[in-house]
Amino acid sequence: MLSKIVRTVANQLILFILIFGLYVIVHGHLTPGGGFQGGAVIVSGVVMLLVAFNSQELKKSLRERTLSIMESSGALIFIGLAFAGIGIVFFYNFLVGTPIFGRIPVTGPNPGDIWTGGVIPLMNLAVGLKVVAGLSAVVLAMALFSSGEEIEE
Amino acid sequence: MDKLLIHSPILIIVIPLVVAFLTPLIGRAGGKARNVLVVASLAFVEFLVIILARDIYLNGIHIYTLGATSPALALPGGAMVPIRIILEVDGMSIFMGIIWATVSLAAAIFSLSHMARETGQTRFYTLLLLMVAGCFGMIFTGDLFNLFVFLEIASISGAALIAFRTRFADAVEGGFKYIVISAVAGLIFLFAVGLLYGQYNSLNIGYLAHVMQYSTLDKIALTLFLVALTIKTGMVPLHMWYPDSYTVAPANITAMLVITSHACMYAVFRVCFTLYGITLDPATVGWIIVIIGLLTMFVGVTMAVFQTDVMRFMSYHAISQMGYMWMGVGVGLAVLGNPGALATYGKAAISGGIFHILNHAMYKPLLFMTAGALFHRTGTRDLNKMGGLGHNMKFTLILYIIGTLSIAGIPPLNGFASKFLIYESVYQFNPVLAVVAMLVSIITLASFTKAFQSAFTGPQLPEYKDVKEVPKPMLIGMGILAAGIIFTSIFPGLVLEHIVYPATDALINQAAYVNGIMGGMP
Amino acid sequence: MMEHVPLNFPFLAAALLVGISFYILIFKRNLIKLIMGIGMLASGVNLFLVALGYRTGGNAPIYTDVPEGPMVLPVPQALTLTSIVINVAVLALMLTMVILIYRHTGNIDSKKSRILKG
Amino acid sequence: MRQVIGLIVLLVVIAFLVSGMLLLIHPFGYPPSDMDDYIIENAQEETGSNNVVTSVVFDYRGFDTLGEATILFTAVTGVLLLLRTVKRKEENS
Repeated sequence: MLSKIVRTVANQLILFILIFGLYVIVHGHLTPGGGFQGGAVIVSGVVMLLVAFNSQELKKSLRERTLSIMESSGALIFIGLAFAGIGIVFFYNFLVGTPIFGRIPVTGPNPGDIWTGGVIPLMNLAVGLKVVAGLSAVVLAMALFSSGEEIEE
Repeated sequence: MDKLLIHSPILIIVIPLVVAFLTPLIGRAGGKARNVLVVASLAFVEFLVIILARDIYLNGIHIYTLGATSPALALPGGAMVPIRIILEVDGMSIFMGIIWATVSLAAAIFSLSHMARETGQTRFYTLLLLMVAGCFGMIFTGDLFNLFVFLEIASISGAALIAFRTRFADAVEGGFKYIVISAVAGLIFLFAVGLLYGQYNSLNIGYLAHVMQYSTLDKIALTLFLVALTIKTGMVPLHMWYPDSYTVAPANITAMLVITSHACMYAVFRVCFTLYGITLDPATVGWIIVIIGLLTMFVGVTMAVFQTDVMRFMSYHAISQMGYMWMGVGVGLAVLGNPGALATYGKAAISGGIFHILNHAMYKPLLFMTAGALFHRTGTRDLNKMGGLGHNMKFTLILYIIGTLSIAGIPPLNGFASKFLIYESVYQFNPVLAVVAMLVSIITLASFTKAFQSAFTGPQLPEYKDVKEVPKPMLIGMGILAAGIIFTSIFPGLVLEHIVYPATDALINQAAYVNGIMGGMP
Repeated sequence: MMEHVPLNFPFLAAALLVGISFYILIFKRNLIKLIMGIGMLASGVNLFLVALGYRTGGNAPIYTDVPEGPMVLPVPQALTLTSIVINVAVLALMLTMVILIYRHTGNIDSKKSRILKG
Repeated sequence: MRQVIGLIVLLVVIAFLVSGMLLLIHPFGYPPSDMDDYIIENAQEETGSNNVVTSVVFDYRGFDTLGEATILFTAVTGVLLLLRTVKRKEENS
C-alpha cells in the first residue's frame, strides 16, 4: 500500500498501458507484436496496480471467478476459430478473401491496412484476452497466498 | 463416417483440449456434470482411436497437414519442403495411441471416487484432460518442435498433478523434482532441434530423415536427443527423481505418468529408427541402449527388493521393467544394419520389446491403482503397517494377483508372452543378456510375493476390521485394465498380429514414413 | 569454412550461456539459484534459436514500409516466441512449488532432497 | 566424489557445445533457408498479413501456438490448483 501520490499516478498510468497493450494486440498482423506480447504489456499494468494498491482491494475489483471465466472463454474462442475451418482442414485460414478481415494486402512493401489477415487478428484478440486473464490470476493468487489470504477453490 | 476418419488424428488431440477448456465453466455448475463430461469425452476419444487403428491396419499411414487446402497435401505447390505442421500416424503411433486412450480412460474412471473427498477437483480434471491431450500430441505429431511443445504440456500438467496433495511436504518436493527434470530435458531437446534446424532448415521428421547426412553435428544432436528423452523415462544414471515423484502422486496420476514415460520412449524410437534410421551406425547406438537397458533392469529390481513404501516399491519395478523394453528394441536397433540378422531375431526382438510396452502399460497402472485402493482405504502406503486386508477387500485382492502374476511373467498371463519373445531373440544376439533378464524376472517375482504377503495375507489387524471394499468407479477402472490383461493372455496371437507386428514394421520401415511426406501420397 | 570462425560469436555466446547454466544446475544448492540456472539455460537456447535465423544485412520480415534488402528468417522467431512462453509457464510453476516447500519446511536449501543432476 | 563427477560432466558438455558451435555450425549470417524463403514470398497472399512472423505463428505453424496457449492455460490452472487454501471436506479415511 504505497503513498497517495503513487496510487493516483498509478490510476492514471493504467489507462495508457491498457491502450498501448490493446494497440500491440490489435495491430499484431501489421507491426511487430501480437496476442502474447500485448497481453504481457497489459498484465504489467495489472502488476503495477497490485504494487500500488494492496492485494485485498485488487481482489475486490478483479474477482478470481471472472478471471477464470475470461480465460476459459478466450481459450474457447481461439480453439473455435481453429475449428471453424474444419470443413477443409483444422487450422485453415477460412477468412482470407471474405468480407470479414479478408482483404489481401498488395504483395511487397505496403503501408499496411488493418482489414487484412483473415483469422489472424481475431486469434490475436482471443490469445490476448487469455494471456491477460491467466497471468493476472497467477499474479493475484501469488500475492494473496503469500499474504495468507483466502483463495477460493 | 469417413469425414470423421479423415479428421480423426487432429480430433483425438483437440477434443480433450476443448473439454479441458470447458471444464472450469461446467465445474461451476456441479461436480456430477463435470465428471460425466470428462468420462464421456475420453470414451469418445477411445472410439476415435479404435476406428483410426482399424483404418491404419487396413490401408497404411495417415497424414494430416494442418492449415493446408486439403488434409493430405504435405508439399504445397512449388515447394520441395513440407511447410506446415503435419500429423503422421503410422503403426507405431497408433499402437501408443491405443495404450494411452485405454489407460487414461481407466485412470479417469478410477479418479472419480479416489478424488471424491479432495478440494480443487475441477482444476484436477482440467489438468488430467490436458495431460491426455499433451501425450496424444506427442504421439501423433510428425514435427520435432511440436513434439517439444506437447512434451512440455504433459510435463507441466504432470508436475502440477504430482504436487496435488499440497498438505504433504514430500508431494510438493516430488512435483518440484519432476518439473525441474522435465524443464531441463525439454530445453536439451530444443537445443538438439535447433541444431537440426540450423543444418537442414526444416522441422519435419519425414523430410529430415530424407536429407539426413549424419555429419558430426548430427551426432551431437543425436546424443542430446537421447540424453534429453532418456532422462524422462528414468534411465539408470539419472533415475533418482523417478521414485521420489511417482510415489507421492495420487495413484491414478502415477498410472498415467508411467505412460508418459512410455511416450518419451516412443520418441526415442522415433528419433533412432525414423529420423536417423540406417545413417546412424546401428551397432554402437544399439549396444549403448542394450547396456543401459541391462543396467536399468538390474538396478531397478535390486533397489525395489527392500522397499517398504508400496508406491516406491512399484515405481522401482516400473524402472526395471523399462529395462526389458530398452533391451528388446536395443537389440533390434543393433542389428538394423545387416538384414540377415534382422530377419532372424532382430524383428522378433523389437516386437518383443513393443509387446512388452503394451503389457507393461496394462499391468503397471493396474498395480499402481491397487496400491491407490489400499491407500484409499487404509490411509497409509507403508507395507509394514498393512496386513490381512485380503479378508475384506476381495476384488482388490484378485486384481492384485492378476497384476503380480503378469509382471513376474508367469506362463498363463501376458507378461510371460512378451518376456519369452525377448529372451528367445536376445539369446541369439548375446546369451549373457537373456540370462540376466531371466534372473531379474525371478527377483521381481520374489519381491512381489513378499509385498503380497505383507499387504494381503496374515491375520486381520484390529484397526482394519471395518475396512470395506473400494467404491464402484475404482473397481471399474481397475477392471478395464484387468480385462485387457486377460484378453491379451488368452489371445496373444491376435494381439500380436493386429497391433504389435504393424507397429514393428512401421518402426523398421523408414522409407514408408518418408515417402508419406515426400511422396505426397496419402 | 575457416574464415567465418571469428563471426560465430553469437553461437559461442549461446554455448557459454548453456555451459554456465549447467554449472549452476550441477553445483548450486539453493532452489532459487537452481531456478535461475534453468532460466539462464532457457535464454541460452532461445539466443541460439534466434541466432540461427539471422541473414547478414537482413531486416525484420514485416512488409509494412520495409526498406530494401533481404529478410531475416521468420520461423526461428516464431519458435523462440513459443519457447519463451513455455519458460514463463515453467518458471511460474517452479516458483509456486518453492513457495509451498518454504511454507512446509522453512528452508529452501535443497541439501536433504537434492537429486544428482548431471 | 560428487564434485568430481559433476566437474567431468560439465567439461564434457562445454567441450561438446563450443566445438559444435564454433567449428561445425553454418557461418553466422548465411543460414540454409529454402523453407523460409517459401514462407517469406507466399505469406502475404496465403495468410493476408503483412507481419510474416505472425502469419507463421498463427497460420503456418498455428498448431504450435495452440499448444502454447494450452501450456499457458495449464500453468495457470496448475498454479491456482497448488495455491488453493487447504481446507478439506473431511479427513481422507
